[in-house]
Amino acid sequence: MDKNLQRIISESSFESDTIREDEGYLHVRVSRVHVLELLLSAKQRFDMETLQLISVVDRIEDAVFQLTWILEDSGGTSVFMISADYPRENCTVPTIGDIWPTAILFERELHEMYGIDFPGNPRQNEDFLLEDWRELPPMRRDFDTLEYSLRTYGERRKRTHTDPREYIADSIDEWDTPVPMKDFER
Amino acid sequence: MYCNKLPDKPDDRKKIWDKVDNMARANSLWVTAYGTGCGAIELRPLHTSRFDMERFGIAMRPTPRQADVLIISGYLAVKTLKRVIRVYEQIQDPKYILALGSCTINGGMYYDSYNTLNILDRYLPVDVYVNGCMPRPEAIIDGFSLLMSKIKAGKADGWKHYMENLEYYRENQKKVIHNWDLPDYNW
Amino acid sequence: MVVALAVFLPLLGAFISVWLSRRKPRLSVIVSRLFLAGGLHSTIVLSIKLNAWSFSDLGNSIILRTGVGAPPLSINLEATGGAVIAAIVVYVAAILGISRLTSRNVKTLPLLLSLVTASLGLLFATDLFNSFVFLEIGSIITIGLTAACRCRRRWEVAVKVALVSGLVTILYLLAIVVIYKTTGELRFEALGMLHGFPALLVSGLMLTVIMTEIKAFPLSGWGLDFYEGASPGFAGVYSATWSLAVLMWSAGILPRLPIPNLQILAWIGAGGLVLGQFAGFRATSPGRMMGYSSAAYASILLILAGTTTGHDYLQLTLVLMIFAAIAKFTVFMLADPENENPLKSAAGNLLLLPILVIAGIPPLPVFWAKFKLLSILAGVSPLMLAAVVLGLFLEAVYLLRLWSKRPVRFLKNGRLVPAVTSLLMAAGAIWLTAGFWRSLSFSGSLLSSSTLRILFMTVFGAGTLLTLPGAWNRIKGERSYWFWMLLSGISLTFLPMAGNGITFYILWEVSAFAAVIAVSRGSRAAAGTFWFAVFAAASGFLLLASIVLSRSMFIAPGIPLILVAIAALFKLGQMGAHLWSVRAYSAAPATMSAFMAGTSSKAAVFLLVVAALGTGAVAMPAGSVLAWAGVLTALSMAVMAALSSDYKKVLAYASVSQMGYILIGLGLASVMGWTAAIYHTFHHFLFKMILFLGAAGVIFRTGTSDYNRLGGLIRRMPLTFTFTLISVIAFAGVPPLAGFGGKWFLYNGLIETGWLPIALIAMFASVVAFLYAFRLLHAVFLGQLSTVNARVKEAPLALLVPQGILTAALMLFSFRPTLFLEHIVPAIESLPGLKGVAPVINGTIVTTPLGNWNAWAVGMMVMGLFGFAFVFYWLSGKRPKHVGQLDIGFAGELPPSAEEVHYAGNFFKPYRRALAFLPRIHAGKVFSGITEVFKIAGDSVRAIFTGDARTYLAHSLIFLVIVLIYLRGGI
Amino acid sequence: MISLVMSITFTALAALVWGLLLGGISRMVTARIHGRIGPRLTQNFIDLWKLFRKKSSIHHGTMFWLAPMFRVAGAIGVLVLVPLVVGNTVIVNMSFSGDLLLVVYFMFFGCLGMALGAGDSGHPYAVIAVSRGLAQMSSYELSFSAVVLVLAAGLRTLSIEEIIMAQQDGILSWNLFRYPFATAAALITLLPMQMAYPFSIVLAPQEIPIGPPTEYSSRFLSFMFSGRAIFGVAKLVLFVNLFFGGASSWISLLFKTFLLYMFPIFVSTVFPRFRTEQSIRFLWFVPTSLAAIDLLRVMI
Repeated sequence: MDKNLQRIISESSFESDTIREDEGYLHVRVSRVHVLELLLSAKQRFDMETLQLISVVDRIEDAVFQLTWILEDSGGTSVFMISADYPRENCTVPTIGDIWPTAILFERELHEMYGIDFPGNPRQNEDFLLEDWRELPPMRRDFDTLEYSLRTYGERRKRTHTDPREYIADSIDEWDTPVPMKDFER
Repeated sequence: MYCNKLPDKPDDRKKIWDKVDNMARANSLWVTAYGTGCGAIELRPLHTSRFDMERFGIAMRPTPRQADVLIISGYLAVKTLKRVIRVYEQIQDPKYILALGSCTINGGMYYDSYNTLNILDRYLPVDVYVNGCMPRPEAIIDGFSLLMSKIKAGKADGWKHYMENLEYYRENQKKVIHNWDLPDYNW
Repeated sequence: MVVALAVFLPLLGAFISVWLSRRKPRLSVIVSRLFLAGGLHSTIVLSIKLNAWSFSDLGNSIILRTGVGAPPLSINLEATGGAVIAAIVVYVAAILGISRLTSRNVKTLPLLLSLVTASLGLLFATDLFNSFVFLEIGSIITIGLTAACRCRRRWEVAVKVALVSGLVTILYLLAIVVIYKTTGELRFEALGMLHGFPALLVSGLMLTVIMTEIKAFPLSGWGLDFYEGASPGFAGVYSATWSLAVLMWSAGILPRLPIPNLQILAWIGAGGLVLGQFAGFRATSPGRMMGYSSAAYASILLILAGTTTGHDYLQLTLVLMIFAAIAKFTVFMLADPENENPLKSAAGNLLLLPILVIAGIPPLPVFWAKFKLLSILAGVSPLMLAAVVLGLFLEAVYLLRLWSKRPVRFLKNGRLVPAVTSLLMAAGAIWLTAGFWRSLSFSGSLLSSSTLRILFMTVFGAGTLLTLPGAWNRIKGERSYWFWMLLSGISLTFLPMAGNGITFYILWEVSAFAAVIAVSRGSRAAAGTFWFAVFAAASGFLLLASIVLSRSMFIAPGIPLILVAIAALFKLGQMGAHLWSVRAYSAAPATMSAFMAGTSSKAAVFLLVVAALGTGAVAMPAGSVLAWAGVLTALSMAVMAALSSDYKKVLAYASVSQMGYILIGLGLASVMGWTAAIYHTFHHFLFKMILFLGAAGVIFRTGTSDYNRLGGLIRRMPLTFTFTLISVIAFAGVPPLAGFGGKWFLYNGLIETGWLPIALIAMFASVVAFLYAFRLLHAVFLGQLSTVNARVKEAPLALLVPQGILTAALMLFSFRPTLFLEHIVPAIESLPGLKGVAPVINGTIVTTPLGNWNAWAVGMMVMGLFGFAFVFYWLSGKRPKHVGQLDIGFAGELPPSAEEVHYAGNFFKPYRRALAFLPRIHAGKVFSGITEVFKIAGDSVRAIFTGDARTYLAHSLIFLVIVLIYLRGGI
Repeated sequence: MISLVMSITFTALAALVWGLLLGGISRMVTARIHGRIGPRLTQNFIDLWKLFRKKSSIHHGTMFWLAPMFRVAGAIGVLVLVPLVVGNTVIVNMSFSGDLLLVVYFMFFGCLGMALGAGDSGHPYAVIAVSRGLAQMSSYELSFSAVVLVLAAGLRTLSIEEIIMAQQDGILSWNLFRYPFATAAALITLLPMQMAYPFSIVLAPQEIPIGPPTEYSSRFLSFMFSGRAIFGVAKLVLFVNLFFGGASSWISLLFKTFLLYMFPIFVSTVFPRFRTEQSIRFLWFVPTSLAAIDLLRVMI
């Protein structure tokens, strides 16, 4: 692995355990108090120009969200990933929108899909994909999508015949007016 | 700004023209394809010289105002449902819906997704289902021929049905679409 | 006795007020007013005794001898008629100016009074030494009054004046010595008795003295600084008292100078006029402008002295000088460098009258003098005429700039001055017009065919009447302009009745400048007014020059015809001159632009028709030039109209481009072409009036003329839309409406004559007309109604009714054009010098050698088919259902907002792209380039006025030397 | 009067049928060129009938209402202003009451109405299409006016009858051979007139959904269809009269129009679409310079 990435950790004043390192690749885990400092120094001193992604793993067993910031330098030669754990319950993470403007978008998505709060992100309350979602954020693992789907969108009546030919035959019989489903629901 | 009243109900009185009209309608189906999901890609081959759908008088129309058939293809998310409703209501009577692909019909492989509709005909009257994931162009043509024979038989009146139980459909639609910012009538 | 009173009452008053002003200042003012009034009274008595008011015999006089013995030992005065009238002006100016002058300190009062005495003395003086005395008194008082202030600038000016008048004194004394030595006389007649070297010397000296005193061009430097530096109040009084006196005195001296041929004076004057006005072109402060214009008048005095004699001379000098003095006095009383926008203040328009007087716009008094002068010059030498006309034009330009740009304040307690002086000028105007009345003629003999005369009068009169009601509902920021519009319209209406050039010219100029004033009262006027005024002045001077050049008939062939053609093109606002038309049309109040585009632009057509007929120019190759100019205008303006996105601008471009077709028709010089031209003139009047009145309604209701902020108004203003639609279809030339006829005749004529390229471009232009026609309809009336305009009401009746009338006429003539043609075609056939065959009218069918056109049948057919289609649709099924304006197939989305969905701006983008290979030629740039050239010339001339008194002395001396050398005929 | 009305009705109906048939033929031919089977011959009739019998329809305002009537009236008007068959005294319609200039300018009547309707529909795409269409029209009218001038100045007449009469002696007296360059220019301008392919920037379904009639539905659309069919026939007849010696009998009229109609089809099936400014420039320069050659020949 190249000097640059090496220096990032060696010159940082706090301990961090390396998860995986490789040629031009370094993934470290730090405690969440140091994340901002590390990101800043990576941007300013070690020219990690681009923020590729902020990814989240919902580690419900440890009751934490593991956030990972994936950085890349301007040459695209070395990738630097920082992971940190945050408690799941009303989880708040400092925004880095002022360091990498891209982050504003990523954080909006995370806010919508996981309910993570990024105080200071100007646009995090706008809709990202869902329009006016009222339930638990759908990507959290404690959200039961099947239950929600059945509750909200109902369940299509199961087929009565197993033999395709018959099924098609009597479905063809249902030419005349498509009866509203309320008659079928039981 | 928007239209604010229903179009008057279609009269069901039998006319001498009806046979001719149905023949004509069946033989010139103008399609506006609402390709929300993967399904749209299967429609393209229909133009090609291999499955030439123009020989049935089927033509693509880029604007709902001039179309007869609305093809809803691929899985239907809540977000897209809103647009589909507006497009459908902007089509002039008589109009038909052809639901293309399993996802469209019953959520298909996304049956347990948090934003895919499972039962399309709670929200819009479907005249013909073309099942499969994805159905081949032949299947689509088969669906069209089915629709044609329905029209000829004068039984493809989902639009009439939609108009009659509009309250029911609206209720269902508003149940899933929380921020209902459409005008009440999109005709 | 009366003379004595007239002259010396002020002096007496001066002594008394010296004594009073210490103790009772207010009383002293009153007393001195009383004395001035007494003087005024006695001068009036004098003038009546001399019956000077007829302006006919200004020669006779009353002599007053004072003291013992004969002059020069005693003062003795001779009150001639002219001098007395000038004296009255002096008194009036003094009485009016006294308050403004002595408001700061009363101590200047005696000085003022004695200045009056000095002026009268100079006016009445009969011999050189007396006049020397008065000159001395006058210049000393001038110095005193200039310096009567604690500020340094005034002191500097005073010093300059002192130095110059010192030099003048020396030269003048020298001259007197020489004269007295050789002749033993000092009466003015003594000048006549000189011969040989003394005559040479004296005339050189006197010429220098006089030109320095009257501030004629090369020696006018100190005058400029004086007018700029002195307080406006004093400068005004000075120009109306002292400098008037000096001018009249010099007018008395100049013809008596013992110079072999006096014409040299005229040449000096002419050269000085041109150069001096070039120099003035760049002037900025009102005072300096006035200085330049006074230099102009000095030069005119020289020209008069050089070219005219006897009675003409007295009359012209008197009229020019006194009215110029009054006007200048008024300007100084109004002008004041603290205020911002003259067009917003009433004073701005009060300023206009004196400026028009100075610039010599008919029928104001100075004009008559200038006209007479020019017609005399036309006899002397065309070159001098050209120089003088150019000089006068430049003067008019910077004076108009003074009006349209210079800050002007409406003084407290200053209402009296402009009122009185305006009365005086108006009185003079009436007086002189009455005097010249017999030279006017309203026989209408300029245009032989009475039908065409009636047609044009109908157009002008109807246009005026129909636009007038609209002038009463004005948008915010516009001030009442109906009077000026009416004035302009009336003078236009009488235009076809004019019987000779001068009448025509007067009506023309009156209508033009009334229009200028009306435009200047619009809300966005400042942009358009100045260029409009300049082009109006230019075309006016061109017309005037050509009229005086061709004395006998209205317009002579050759140079005058070319001048007139250029004048007419300026008036039409052809390509190049469209600068003013487009700016003025879009800046003027909406109804006013309707009047200008629809009605008063036809005056130029009338001028062209008359000129072409009068000179037989219709047979000349000039026609093809005209046609090319027309067709290029038609095309370029149409493209401009299609690409610009302001309602009124588009209409302006459109009307200019339509004028192009008329030019082509006239240029064809065939019966067919002229039929096309006249037909199009009339119908262009109809539909352009409708369009502009519609625009007036829209702008009046919505308050904007920007395409991007209009739209969907058909829902709010259905009637306006209907009228606009009809007139748009008409001028786009789509059958069955009237516009097609004009094009049909035009192409017939063009093909008949064989001008195919012109025909091709004209056809192309007429198709480009569709672009802006549709864009206009769409951007304003169709498309999405923006939420801002969701509540606007239909246009007011005052605009709708005229539109209705015009539309009815348009429809009538669309379906039955023969009603119109069967009168017009014979009239045109009867005109002399037109070649080609006339269209044959048979019932409703018009037949030309090439084709036929049955408007009635076509119209009926279209109506029938349309009605059939409509009825068929109506019967063939259910009514369609009306949906809201945002219910459009928008890919399932809701349209964001009406404004975003309305597509109006940058409409023909592909067209712009396709045109990209053309170079961008901008008329504005061209004209500003010309202005630059003028300015550079002006700067190079102005370089001699360094503002240093010594250079001015040097000027005088150098001039003296040159004159002497010239008179001696070489070294 | 009655006979006039009858003959106009007959002409209009015949033109409608013929126009729809030609449309069907063109669709079949296009399909065959693509290697497809293509629709039936009567497909356009079926479409027309379906549109005409649709149960509901909407409108956006007055001009939206009137536009289809403008279209139909304009189309029939052009048709009846043009003489159909030489020497036929029964069906002369209105051809006596106007000359070539009238016809050329009257062609704009329908287009203008169409454009107004599109504008009133308030759909931005419709208006974009109109702006394209007008720009293109103004540019092909340049060359078409040149052609008109060539004919008028060359034959010293503007009336269409006389233009036809001048071509009666022998095939070589056709303007096709007399003014070949002008004819070529006219044929090029026929393409944008018929909205054939390199110039089909107005109804460009891929960019602006179907152009001006975007908002038009059911019966309105059926009117526009019939109007377009009739207008197409009228243009063909006009071209036949101007360049191909007119028609001596109904058969030859049908035959000539049919052949002439094939030309845009063949061109449009093998060409992609111009961008608007490309099309404008092409129409400014290429056909105009072609026509200019004959114009010079006529002037000299």
